[in-house]
Amino acid sequence: MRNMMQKSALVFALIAAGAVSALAAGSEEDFKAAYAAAEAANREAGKLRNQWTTTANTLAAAKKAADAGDFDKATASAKEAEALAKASIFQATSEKTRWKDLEIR
Amino acid sequence: MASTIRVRATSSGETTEVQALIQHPMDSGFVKDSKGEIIPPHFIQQLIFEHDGKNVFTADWGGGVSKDPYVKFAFKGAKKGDELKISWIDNKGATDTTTAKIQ
Amino acid sequence: MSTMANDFSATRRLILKGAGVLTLIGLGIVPLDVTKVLAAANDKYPEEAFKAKSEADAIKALYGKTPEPSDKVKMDAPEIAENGAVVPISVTTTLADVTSISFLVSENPVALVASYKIPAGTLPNVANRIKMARTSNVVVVVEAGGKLYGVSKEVKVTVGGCGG
Amino acid sequence: MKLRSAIYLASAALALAALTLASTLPSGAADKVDPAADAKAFRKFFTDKFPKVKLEDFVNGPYSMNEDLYRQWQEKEQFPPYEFSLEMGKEMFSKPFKNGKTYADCFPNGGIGIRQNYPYFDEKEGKVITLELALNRCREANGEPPYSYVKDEMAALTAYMAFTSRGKPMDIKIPNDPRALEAYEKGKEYFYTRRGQLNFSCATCHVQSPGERIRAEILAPALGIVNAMPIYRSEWSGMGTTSRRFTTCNSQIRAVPLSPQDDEYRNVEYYLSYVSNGLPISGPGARP
Repeated sequence: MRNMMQKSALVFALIAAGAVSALAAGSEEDFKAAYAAAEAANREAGKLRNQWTTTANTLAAAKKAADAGDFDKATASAKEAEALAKASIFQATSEKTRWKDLEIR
Repeated sequence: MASTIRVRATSSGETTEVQALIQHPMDSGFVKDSKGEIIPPHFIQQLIFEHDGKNVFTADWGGGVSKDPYVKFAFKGAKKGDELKISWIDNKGATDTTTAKIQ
Repeated sequence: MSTMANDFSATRRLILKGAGVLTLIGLGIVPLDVTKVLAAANDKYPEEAFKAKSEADAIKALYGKTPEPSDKVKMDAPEIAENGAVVPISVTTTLADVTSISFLVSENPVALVASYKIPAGTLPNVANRIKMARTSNVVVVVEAGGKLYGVSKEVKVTVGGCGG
Repeated sequence: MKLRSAIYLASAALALAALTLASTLPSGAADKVDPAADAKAFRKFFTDKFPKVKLEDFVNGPYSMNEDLYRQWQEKEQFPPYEFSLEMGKEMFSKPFKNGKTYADCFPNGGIGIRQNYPYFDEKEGKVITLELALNRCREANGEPPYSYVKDEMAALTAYMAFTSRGKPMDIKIPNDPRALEAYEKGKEYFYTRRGQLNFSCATCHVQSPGERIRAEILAPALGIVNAMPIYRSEWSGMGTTSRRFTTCNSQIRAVPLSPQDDEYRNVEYYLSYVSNGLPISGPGARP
């Protein structure tokens, strides 16, 4: 009996937390902005011939979440995709010279 | 289309060594394709080698034999120039037969 | 209790059969006919054995008995399979009157992989390539003189990566 | 918020890296491109690292690095899994196009025994021409649709052409043309450049770690790696071309692969083939 009470209390807490985060969640506009920024960064990585598969996967995940109406999750994924794309740009740029360190001479 | 069966049978006097490679998908029925759908079982069940009208080797196979299956064995009583008949049947009833000269 | 009794009598019967064949050879009577008859009776595809999930059930369906270990059966298998899709396994034995050699993989969804009938005049050496779902014991069972012998070896299987 | 700061940090690091590199580079940047010296050093690196492996055995990839694997390979080679592809390639090669011409009409020496000269640098076009590219151009010039670069027909054709060149030493020339040298240098850059989320270059696996296991597979040495193409990979349960190997290597390190026969891939094949000069053609090969 006590156990059950505890469980339901936990469920309540979860619902409450969910509701709060949903209230604080990004709107569709936030998602669109984050997604556009991520796509732009990934395009730049493409120009450098260095896109990551993980960027594409994360972009796809963002889109899927947005289609399901979960803009909170979608925005977070889009931001993550942007960070990945930026990291790939950083990698491509720094490797322009760093590759020589590995060369066998 | 060419035969699905490749055979090399070489005699070293008393014994004849036989190697065969067969073109067959040997789908076990436990593997999923890229769409996540099960590829239905499709494998050779029996492969028979005959020399002079007599079975010299019979293979009973399940889906656990590798794709494009390979088998090697040796038998006595044949000589160079003799013919070896090889035939298989799979779980869908398809068959193929070929003969090879012992080298 | 009753299964034990059955197993026992089955084993006894088979030992007797094996002894019988040996006696025939001993007397110089051509054992060819015996093996031929056995082979003919066995020519049907062993559907049931290839449906069995476990190695023990498959062996039972094939031979109706359990194998005993033998140092006369040599299995050649890799320590680590280069790829589970193609694992070369071969076997040779010095046992006499071999009538059948079977290959099983304990951890495969269907344990029995291949079963070869060896008529008189065919050497008891077979090489083939088999699939392994994961790291597992590979079991080779040899039927010789009506008795069943088995050897087992673990082969490690790993997947994926940028090798090659 | 966290992500933002990570990105700022990254750009700061980039700026810093650029600075340090700028200060250390002059000596490196002034280096002259010297392919012959590169090839010598490349070969020495591998023969020093694997003193027990015979030079001509490097073309057998991971099998030259591990005894257990070598035995499995020997067993497979008794009746190799590329047999069917090879036969198909032979048939395809001699079968005329609709216009009556054949592949033989597109290649020197009728296409037989010439694999070791590919890829070559075409001075008219100013680009590297691989065997796969030449085959599809041959098809298109004769009114036939091109094949996919990665497997099936293309693998069969290149398997047959490699087979007719087996044992011949790789013989790649760099003509006296600055563009050829540039293609070579770009190929080298591609080979050593880290990419993908795993931050791996081709060299990470195939120079620094051959013979070692990555997720349990033994890595092949870069020296002679192209000599075995195309290959039957058990992991693919089928044949794959050089193009397939490049694109799949890229995806494995989480980099989006380029299109087969993009300039980068042609250049890196040119580079890798050149530094493998002198090692025998062993294709078609079989690999785990």
